[in-house]
Amino acid sequence: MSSGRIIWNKISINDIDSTFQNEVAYLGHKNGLIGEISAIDNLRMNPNISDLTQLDELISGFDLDSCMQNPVETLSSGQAKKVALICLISSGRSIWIMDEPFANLDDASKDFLALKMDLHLQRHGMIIRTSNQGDLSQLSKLEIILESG
Amino acid sequence: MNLKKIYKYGSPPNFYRFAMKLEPWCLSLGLFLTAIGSIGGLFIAPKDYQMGDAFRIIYFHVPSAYLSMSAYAAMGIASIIGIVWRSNVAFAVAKSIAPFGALMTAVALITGMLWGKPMWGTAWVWDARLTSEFILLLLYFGYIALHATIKEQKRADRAASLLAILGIVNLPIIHYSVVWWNTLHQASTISKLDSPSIVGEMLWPLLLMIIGYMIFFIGVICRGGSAEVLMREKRSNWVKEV
Amino acid sequence: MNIYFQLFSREIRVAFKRWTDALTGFILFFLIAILFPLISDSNKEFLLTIVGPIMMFSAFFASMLSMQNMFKPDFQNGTIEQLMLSKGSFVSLILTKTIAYWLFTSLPLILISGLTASIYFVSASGILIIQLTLLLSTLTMVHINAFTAAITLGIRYPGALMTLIITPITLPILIFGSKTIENSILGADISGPLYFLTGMMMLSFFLGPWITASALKISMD
Amino acid sequence: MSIFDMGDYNFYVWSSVFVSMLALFLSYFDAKKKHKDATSTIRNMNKPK
Repeated sequence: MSSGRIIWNKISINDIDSTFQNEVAYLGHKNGLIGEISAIDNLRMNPNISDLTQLDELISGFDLDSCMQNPVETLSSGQAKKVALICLISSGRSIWIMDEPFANLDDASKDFLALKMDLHLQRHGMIIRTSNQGDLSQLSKLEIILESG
Repeated sequence: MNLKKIYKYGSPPNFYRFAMKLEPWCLSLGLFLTAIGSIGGLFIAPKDYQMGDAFRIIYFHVPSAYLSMSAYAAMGIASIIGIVWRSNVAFAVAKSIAPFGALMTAVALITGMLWGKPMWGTAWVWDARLTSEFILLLLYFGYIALHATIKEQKRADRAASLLAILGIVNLPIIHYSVVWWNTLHQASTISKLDSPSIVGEMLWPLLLMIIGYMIFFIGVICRGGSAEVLMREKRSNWVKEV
Repeated sequence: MNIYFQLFSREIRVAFKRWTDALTGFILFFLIAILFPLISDSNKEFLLTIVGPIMMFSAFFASMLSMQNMFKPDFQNGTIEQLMLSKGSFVSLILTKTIAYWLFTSLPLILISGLTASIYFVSASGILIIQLTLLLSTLTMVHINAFTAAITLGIRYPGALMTLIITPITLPILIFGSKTIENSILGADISGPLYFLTGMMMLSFFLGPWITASALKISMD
Repeated sequence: MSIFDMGDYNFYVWSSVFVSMLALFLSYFDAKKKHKDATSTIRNMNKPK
């Protein structure tokens, strides 16, 4: 039975006036991008994104410059994931909830992502992420190992 | 404060015990009253001057029509309670009302048609009441179908109760628009199907019938509701000793 | 205000890319309105009496047909989850989405209904009234469709279920819509049913997005 | 009693009586069956443990 409550700055999250919902940036299995329109449009018109200042730096970091114009459908799943990660990072939210962020990313992007997460933690943000490869780097303060079965 | 008390009463085990205790009484009392009402209506009430015996159908048409409306209202209220207080019991009660309400609407429709045969010569006549009964039947089927297609219990409950709430809001609108549309079309030929002015002798069986149906309805809901509650509380421990 | 404008422009751009969905509704409306006089005898009085119901029915079926892909693609690519987390209130975001969707599926219907109504020998003022009625009723219908699409989101083949849910709720609009058109053709005063239609539209504008938002929350969890 | 001679209208009266009684019992048995199914599923849910 699900019980217990989550409190976010003294207000339980399913209260009406809880601001938890606006603090969360979420990346699940579905990457939350519209396939038909181009990646850059997805980023520019995404209602969750508040600051586009570091957009170019993120794009070059994930070396996506070539494929920003063509629709997200045509991108490979790794590239689409990177675009979704850019959405998440530039949403300026303090809590990041990510599901296997390092899956199907090449090494360069993994380091870049780890750098960004580090930066986020230093600005005392919070990251809740799952990962099955057990590559819990030194970043993680609290690990919950879920044994299956 | 009393909300806490209601919530305690609404908790599944209490509801289950209370319903199972109440249920035999309701059923027997309901049947008893209906029996007296129908005897009164069929045999004791005098023949209607212009329609002869056929008017006795009213003793079966009016209670089921009345009940179909109030069952939907009860279903709507149970759904609202379910969504606001997230109580499984309210969803269970709402789900158990639906088939009963649909059945009552079907009976109201059939008896309405049977009523129409002697009175207007044709079985189906676009009378305002019959049409809105038919739409109510569609609403019931919508609720039951939506509840059946969604697999997970929790989601099905809340989705179907949203539909019930929307239905409740639309019920007066539908009824009014059908009545308004009907008076435009045949305002002249067919007088509205309001029951003729009933004298005491004919009235008391009708009241008995309506009360009997209502109590029977509560009894059936107690039984059906507790069955639904059991299904929803399968894993909790109080169910073990049932 | 810019969140809603951003979402609105994104919806417009997406709708242009998905123009085939809007086309199905449009074609259905056009075909029904054109084919009906072809099949039945086309003398003036008969067509004049039948134009009201035909217009309302084809608008009803057109909006119902194009309703299924209102939330389905956004549900599949996870955009609705992102919308739920956005700063603006979820209900008004759903309102913008519904309006954008209405713009693309029902507005062309209203524009073309002038042409199709002229086939039914309807006078110029009659066409204006028809377009006004269609405007009011499609606005209400789009909210009801949005609710039904949201409720049946998780179901694989929601076709029959959607029709069953929609018909009882949309019936008053059909009744009053065809009544307005008939009255306007017969020259009778149309204010009665028109007030009702506007009232229904107002009700659906306030109730619709809220109910669709909670329906989405239910089918998303 | 005039009600029993099957006048042309009495057929409708008796059929409506029959339909209503049928509906009442149908709803009762449906609720009863649901309750029986519920208790049986719970009973055999607890037994295997």
